[in-house]
Amino acid sequence: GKTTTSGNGGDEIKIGAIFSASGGAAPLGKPEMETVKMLVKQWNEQGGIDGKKIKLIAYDDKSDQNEAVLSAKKLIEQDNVTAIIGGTISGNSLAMIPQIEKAGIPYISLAASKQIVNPSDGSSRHWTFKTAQGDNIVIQKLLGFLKEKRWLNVAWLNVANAYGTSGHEEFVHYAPEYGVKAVIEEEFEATVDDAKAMLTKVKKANPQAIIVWGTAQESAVVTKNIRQLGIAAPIVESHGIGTKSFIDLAGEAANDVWFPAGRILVADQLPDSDPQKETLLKYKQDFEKAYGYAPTTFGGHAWDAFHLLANAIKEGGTEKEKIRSALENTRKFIGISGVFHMSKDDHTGLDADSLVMVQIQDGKFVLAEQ
Amino acid sequence: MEAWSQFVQLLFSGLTVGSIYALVALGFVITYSVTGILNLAQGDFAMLGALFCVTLVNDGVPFVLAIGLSIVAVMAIGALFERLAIQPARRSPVAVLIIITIGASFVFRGIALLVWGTNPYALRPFTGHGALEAFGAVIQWQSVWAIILSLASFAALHLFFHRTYIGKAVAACVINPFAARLMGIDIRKMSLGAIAASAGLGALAGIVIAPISGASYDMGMMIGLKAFIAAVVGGLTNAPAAIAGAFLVGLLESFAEGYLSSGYKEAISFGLLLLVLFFMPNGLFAKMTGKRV
Amino acid sequence: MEHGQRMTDGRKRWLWLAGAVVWLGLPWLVFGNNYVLSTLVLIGLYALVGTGMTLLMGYAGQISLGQAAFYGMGAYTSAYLTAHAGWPAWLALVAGAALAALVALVVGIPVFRLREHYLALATLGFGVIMFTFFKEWKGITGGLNGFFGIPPIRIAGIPLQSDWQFYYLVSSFVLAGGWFARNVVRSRVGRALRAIHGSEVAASSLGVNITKYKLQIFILSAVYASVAGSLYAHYVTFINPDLFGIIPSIYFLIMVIIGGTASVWGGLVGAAVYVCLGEWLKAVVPLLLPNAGGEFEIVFFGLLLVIMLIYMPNGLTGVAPQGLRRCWKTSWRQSERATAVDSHKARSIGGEQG
Amino acid sequence: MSAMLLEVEQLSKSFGGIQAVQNVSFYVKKEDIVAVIGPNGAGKTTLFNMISGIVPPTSGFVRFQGAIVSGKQPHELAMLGMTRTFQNLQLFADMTVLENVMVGFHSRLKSGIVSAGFRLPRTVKEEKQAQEQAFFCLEQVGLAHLAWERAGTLPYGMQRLVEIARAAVSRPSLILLDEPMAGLNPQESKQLVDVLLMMREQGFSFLFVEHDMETVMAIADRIVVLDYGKKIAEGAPEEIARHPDVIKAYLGEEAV
Amino acid sequence: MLTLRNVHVHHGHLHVLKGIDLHVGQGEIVAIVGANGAGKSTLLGTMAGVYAPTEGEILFEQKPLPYGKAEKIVDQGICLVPERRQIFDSLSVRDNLLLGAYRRHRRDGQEVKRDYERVLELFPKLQTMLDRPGGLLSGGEQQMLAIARGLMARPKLLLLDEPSLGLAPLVVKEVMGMLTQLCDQFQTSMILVEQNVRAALQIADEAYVLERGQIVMHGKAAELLADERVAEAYLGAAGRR
Ligand SMILES: Nc1ncnc2c1ncn2[C@@H]1O[C@H](COP(=O)(O)OP(=O)(O)OP(=O)(O)O)[C@@H](O)[C@H]1O
Ligand SMILES: Nc1ncnc2c1ncn2[C@@H]1O[C@H](COP(=O)(O)OP(=O)(O)OP(=O)(O)O)[C@@H](O)[C@H]1O
Ligand SMILES: [Mg+2]
Ligand SMILES: [Mg+2]
Repeated sequence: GKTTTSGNGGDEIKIGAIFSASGGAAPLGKPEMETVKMLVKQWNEQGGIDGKKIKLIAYDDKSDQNEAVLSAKKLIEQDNVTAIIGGTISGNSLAMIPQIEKAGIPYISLAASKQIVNPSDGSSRHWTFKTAQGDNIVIQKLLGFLKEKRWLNVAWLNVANAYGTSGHEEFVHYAPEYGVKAVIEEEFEATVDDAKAMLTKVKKANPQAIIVWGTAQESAVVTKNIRQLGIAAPIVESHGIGTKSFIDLAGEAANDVWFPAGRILVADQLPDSDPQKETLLKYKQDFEKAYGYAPTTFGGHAWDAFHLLANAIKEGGTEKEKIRSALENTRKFIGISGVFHMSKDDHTGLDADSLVMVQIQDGKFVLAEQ
Repeated sequence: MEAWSQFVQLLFSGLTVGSIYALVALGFVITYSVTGILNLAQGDFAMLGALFCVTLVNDGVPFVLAIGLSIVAVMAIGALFERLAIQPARRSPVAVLIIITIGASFVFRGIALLVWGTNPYALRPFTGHGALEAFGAVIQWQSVWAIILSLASFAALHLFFHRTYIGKAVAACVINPFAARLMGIDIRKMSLGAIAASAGLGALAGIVIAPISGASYDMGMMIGLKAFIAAVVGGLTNAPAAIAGAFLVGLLESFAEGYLSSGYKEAISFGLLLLVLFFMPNGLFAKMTGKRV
Repeated sequence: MEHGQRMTDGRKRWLWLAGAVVWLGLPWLVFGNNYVLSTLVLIGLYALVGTGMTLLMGYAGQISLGQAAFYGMGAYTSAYLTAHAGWPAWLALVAGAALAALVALVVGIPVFRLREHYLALATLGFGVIMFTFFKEWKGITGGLNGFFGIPPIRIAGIPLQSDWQFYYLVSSFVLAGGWFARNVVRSRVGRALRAIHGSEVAASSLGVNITKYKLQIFILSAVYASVAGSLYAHYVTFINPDLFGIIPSIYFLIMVIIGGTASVWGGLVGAAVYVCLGEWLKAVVPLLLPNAGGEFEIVFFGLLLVIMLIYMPNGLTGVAPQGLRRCWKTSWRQSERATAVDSHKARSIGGEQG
Repeated sequence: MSAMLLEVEQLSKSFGGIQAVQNVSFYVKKEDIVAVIGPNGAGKTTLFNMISGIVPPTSGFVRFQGAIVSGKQPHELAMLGMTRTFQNLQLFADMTVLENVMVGFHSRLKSGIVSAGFRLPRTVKEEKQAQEQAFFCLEQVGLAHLAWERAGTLPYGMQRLVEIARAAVSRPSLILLDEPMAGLNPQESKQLVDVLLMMREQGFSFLFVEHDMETVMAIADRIVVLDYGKKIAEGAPEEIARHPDVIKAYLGEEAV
Repeated sequence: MLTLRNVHVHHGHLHVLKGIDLHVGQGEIVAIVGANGAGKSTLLGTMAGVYAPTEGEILFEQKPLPYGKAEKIVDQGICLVPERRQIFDSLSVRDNLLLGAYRRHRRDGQEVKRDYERVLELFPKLQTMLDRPGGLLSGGEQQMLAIARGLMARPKLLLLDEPSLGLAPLVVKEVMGMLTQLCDQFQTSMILVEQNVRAALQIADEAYVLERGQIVMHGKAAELLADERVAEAYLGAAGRR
C-alpha cells in the first residue's frame, strides 16, 4: 500500500520504500515497513532532516518480483524520490537494481544476498548498498562456532527456497576453511508437515551436530522431529529462527538449539560495554510501544537503512551523488545489525563480529558466552 | 533391521502427511460432488479453523469447546461464502467458478493476514506431546489423531453417500441439476449444506495439523493444492478414492524423500501422478461413468 | 446485409486509424514516464501469454494451470543462450519457442487423452515439474538465486534497453499475435475447435481430428507464452524460478477469465484490467484506509474479482456492447450471447448426456 | 446394378456381460436407403456407433467403398465420405446455425493452422466456399433464415434439421441417421422425407434408424430388423410389414 | 384442478408464451399439440416451476402456484417428465427411480417401495438393468426410465413432454394405454405434449393447439381429431396416422 506520512508540499524530502509487506516474505517485510514508518514519524516530530520534513512513499511488492520492478519505476519516474530503501528479499532487490543504477538513485537494500552488492556478472553497483549481513557472514560465524566446539562432522539440512540454497552455497564454500565436513546434505520443503522421512537418513549418518537452515515455521517442524526421533546430536540453526514464534511452535524441542543472531535478540543481556546496547534498547522499546511486539532483526535492517540514509542526507543534502558518497564514507555507524564501516569495495560494511551466538534455554534467547 | 525401521518410519511419515491431505481432500470431494465446483479456497478453511482455534485456546476457552466453536465458525463462513459468491454465479462456466474460489481464497488470506499477522502460531497437541514407538520408529500421538479422524470422516461420508437417500440426492445435483430440480431436490440448500460441511471438515483438518506444523495465514495454499491432487488422483466424486489418493500421495512423498532426493520430491510425486493420470485417465478408482453417445 | 457490411467496414477503418495513432503516440502522451510505459510493457507480455491461453481455453476448451512453465522455458532459453552461449537474442527467442513447442507436443500427446479436471491437474503437475527443473537445474538456470545479466535484445545492432523501445517491441508482438490468433479463430481450424468444445463425438464424426487440433492449439499457446518469456528476460534482465511457478500460472488464468474468451483480444483486455486493477488499488486503498497495508489490497482484489466474475462470467469481451463487437466480428454477426440461456438446457444440447 | 457402398460382416459388440449386437451382417448399395428397426435396446445405436467408428467392434468388420474401415477413427471415416447424426442431438450449441453447418464442410477443406493464421489467399477462398455451401445446404432444408441464430436456442425439431444439413454439406457418399424423425411433427417429418428423397436423387445414400414406421415404409428400399442384438429379418418394406417375428417383437398386431 | 390465466413467459428478451389460458380438471388428460418452437416445453416448464411467468396467474387446487420453486411444486403433486429424458446418467437405474420419490420417501417409505415394484411391473424391460448406470441405456430405455421416474413421485398432475419420443411403436401403444389406466385408477390428471398427435388425441379428453406462444384452438380431443384443419396441419397431409 502507498502510504504518505506528513508533508504538505514545499520543503520536504521524498524517500521511497518497497517492502514485501504481504505475500510469502511478509514475516520479514512487515516489521521492516512498520519500523520505517515509526522512524519517519519520530524524525518528523523532531523536525525532520535539517528542518525538512521527510515524506515516505512506501509500496508493498507483495513478495512479487514484477510488482517490485514496477514499484521501483514508479518511485523513480512518478514520485521522484531522493533515495530508495527496500527490497525485502534478494530476488526483488536484484530485479530492481538495474533500473535504479541506471536512474542513479541512492539505494539501500534490506536483503541478504551478496549478489546485491558484489554481483557475479560484474554489473554496476555504484548506487546500491545493503544493511543485512550476507549469508557468507552468518555462515562464517556459524562455522567458527562449530570449529570451537569441535563438531566437525555435521549434517546439513536446508529449506528448499532461495534462503536455504543460498545458505547452502556459502556453507559449501566456507566449510573446508574451518575444517567442517557435511556427512549428509538434505533439503526440506518450506511447507513441511513431517520431516521424519528425511531425518531417518540423517540419523543413519550419525553426525556430531545437525545444522537446520530455514525460517521459523519449517525449522520448528524439523527441530521437533529431530527430538522425536531421539537424535542426540546438538542442533545448530540459522538466524532465521530468531523469533518468538519459533519457540512457540517448537515448544520443548526448541531448548538447547544454537544459532547465530544479530544483537537485537539479546539486547538486554549484552554487557554494558557493548557499543550497540543503548541503541538496541531504544529501538526495542520504541518498537514495542508502537506495535506491541518485539522487533525482529529484519526490522533492524530497515532501522539501519533509514538511519544510514538520513545521516547521509544530513551530510550531503538532497543531491544524489553527495548522498551516495556520504553513504560510502560511513564509518563506525552504530546500528542495530552491527557497527557499519562502508567503503568503496564494501557496500555492506558488516563482518562476522556483528553477530553473536544465541542459545534457547527454557523458552528464552540466551546470549552464549563469547 | 535398520532398513526395516527406516521403512516403518517412512510409512508413518507418509500416513501422517496423507491423513492431513485426506481431510482436506474430503472437503474437495463433498463440494465437487454436490456443486461440480473445485473449491480452491478449501485449504483456507483449514487455515481459518486452525487460527480460530489458536485464538480461542489462547483466550482461555476449554480446548474441546474451542475446537467445536472454530469448526462452527468456519462452517458459518463457508455458508456465507456459498451464499455470496457461489450461489449468484451458479450458471457460470466451470473455469469462472474456479477463479471465483481463488478470489475468495485471496479474501480469506487477506483477512487472516489482517487479523493474525504474518507470524506462525502454535497449538497444543490433542493428547500430550508424547509419541508412540513401534518397530524402532516413532509416530506422534497427534499424527495418530490425524489418521483416525481422516478415517472416521471418510467412514461417515461413505455411509452418507452410499447408504442414505439424501446422499444420492446430493449426487444427483451435480450429475443433472435440471432433473434434480424436477425431482424436487432443493439444489440451493444442498449446495449450501455441502460447502458448509466441507468448510467444517477443512477446519477440522487445520486444527489437527496446527500442533504438527503450526498455523499461519498462508498455510492454506499448499495444503489445498496437495489435497486437490489427492482428490483428483482418486476420482473427484468418490470419497474413498480421494482418501486412498491422499494416502497414496503422502506415502509417495515420504518414500521419495526417504529413499531418493528430497529436492525433487515434489517433481517425483507430481510426475508419478501424471503417469497415473495417463494410464488411468479418470483417476485410479474410476467407476463406470454413464456417458455414451 | 451487404449495405450494413460496408458501413461496418467504413467505421472499422476509422477505428483502426484511431487505434494506430494511440498505439504509436502513447510513449509521447505519457512522455518521460517510464513507469507507465513499463506497466504497458508488462501488460503486453501478459497479454501475449493470455492470447495463447484464450485460444486454448476458449477454443480448445482446456484450462491450463501450468502456462507459466512455457513462459519460463522461453525466458530461460533466451537467458542461457544469449548470456552463456553468446547467441543473438532473436535466434534465442526462436529457439525458446521451438523448445516450448516441442515440449508441448511431447506433453500434449498423453495429456490430451485426459478430460476436464484431470486435464487441468495434468497441466498443474506439468507446471510443478517444470518449476522444479528451473529450481534444481542450477548449472543452467542459476537455481533459486536467479539468473543475472541477461544481455539486451537488438534490432539492427541497436540494443533495446529503454522502456519506450520495449513498448514498441512488445506491442508489435501483441498485435501480431492477436492478428494471428484472430485469423486462426475465424478459419476452419477455429471452427473445428469450437465444435470440439460443443461436442467431441459430433466434431469427429464430421472429420475433425480432435487430438490433432487440440495439440496444435496447445503448441501455439506454448509458443505465445515462450515468446513472451523471452521478451521478459531481455526486458528485466534478471529472472528467477518464482516467476514461473504455479502462482503466476494462476494469475494468467485469472487474466484470461477476466478478459473472457469470447474474442481473441480477451487476453489483452484481461491483462490490462488485471494490471491496472492492481495499480489502482495501490493508489486508492491508502486513500480510503490510511493505515492499511498490502493485505487490504489482497482483500479488495479478491472481492473485486469475485464480484466481477459474478456479474460478467463470460469476461469483459463477453459483455462488450453490441456495436463494438460488430466491429470485431466482420464475417457475420452473432446473436446476443449475454441473453440468459438456461445453462442446464444448453448443457444437455451440447453435452454427451443421455 | 449399383456398386456396394457399405458391407457389414458378422459385427458383434458386448459391453461387459451385455451382448448389444451379435453377428449382424448386411449391406448398403449406392443410392440405397436402408432402414434399421427394432425394439428399444435392440442394439441399433450400438451398430451405428460401430459403423461410424465411435466404438470399436468386439468382432466382425465393416467394409466401406471396398476397403475395410473397422478400427478407423470417426474423423477418418468422415474424410472417406461417411457422416452421421445422433439420436441425442449433438449440436454445437454455442455456435450459429451457419457455423454448425460449416463445420460439416470441414473434411472438404485443407488449410491448416499456419496458413489460416497468416490468412493466406487459399484460406480466404476456402472460407468463402464453405460459407456458400453451408448456406446452400441450409436453404435446401429450409433453415436459411435462421442461419445467424445460436443453434442451442432453436427448438428441438429445427435442431434436427440443422444436424442433417451439417452431415450432408460435405456431400458424403453415405449418411447415417439415428432416428431423424424423432421430435418432428408429422408435417415436418413429411418435409424431411421429401428432403431425403431429393437427396437420394442427387446421389446420396442413407442408412437410418427410425421408429416412425410411416417414414420407414415410405422411403426405405430395404429394412434390417434387429431384436436383442440379432438380425431377425431383412427385406423390402412390404415383406417386413408382414413378417410375423417383426410384428411380434416390434410392430404390434394392427401394424400399418 | 389447474388453471392458467393469461400467462406470459419470457426467455431473456424472447417473448415465448403470450397469454395462455388453460384448464385441467380432476382425472383429465389434456393434450397440447403444436409446431416446433411453439412454446410447449416452456409451458410445461412453467407449470413445473422451472421458469417463472412474467405475467398472469397459475392456480393449482385453487391456490397460486409457488412460481419458480420446483421443490414446492413437487410437494404439491405436480411432476414433469422433461423432454430429452434428463436421466441421472451415472446413477444406477434403481437410484434414478428412487430419486423420483425423493420428496416423499421420508413421509411414506413403505408406499415408495410398493410404487417401485409397481412401476417396474409397468416397464419390465427396466427390471433387467437395475444396476446399470442410467446413461448407458439405449435411447428408448432411457425414455422409459424417465417416465417411470416421474411416476415414482405419485403426482396428482403429471406433465409429460413428448413421452413417446424414441419408443418403438409397440411400446408407444403400451405407454399410452398405461397412461389412460393410471388416469382411471388413481385419478391422476395429465398434460401430454406430443408430436405423435394422433396417439395423444386418442387418449386425451381435452386438447389445445399452441402456435407461436398462443392457444389457437381448443376443444374436446375427439372433436379436434375429427377437425379438418388439425388433420391437415398436425396429422400429416394424408391424415393416415
Ligand atoms: N456403453 C454401454 N455400456 C453398457 N451397455 C450399453 C452401452 N451402450 C449400449 N448398451 C446397452 O446395449 C443395448 C443396446 O443399446 P442401443 O443403444 O444400441 O439400442 P437401440 O437399439 O439404439 O435402442 P433405442 O431404440 O431405444 O435407441 C441396450 O440394452 C443398452 O442398455
Ligand atoms: N432456455 C432458453 N433460452 C432462450 N430461448 C429459449 C430457451 N428455451 C426455449 N427457447 C425458445 O423458446 C421458444 C419455444 O421453445 P420450446 O422449447 O418451448 O418449444 P416447443 O414447442 O417445446 O418445441 P419442440 O416441439 O421443438 O420441443 C423457441 O423459439 C426456443 O428457441
Ligand atoms: Mg438408439
Ligand atoms: Mg419441446
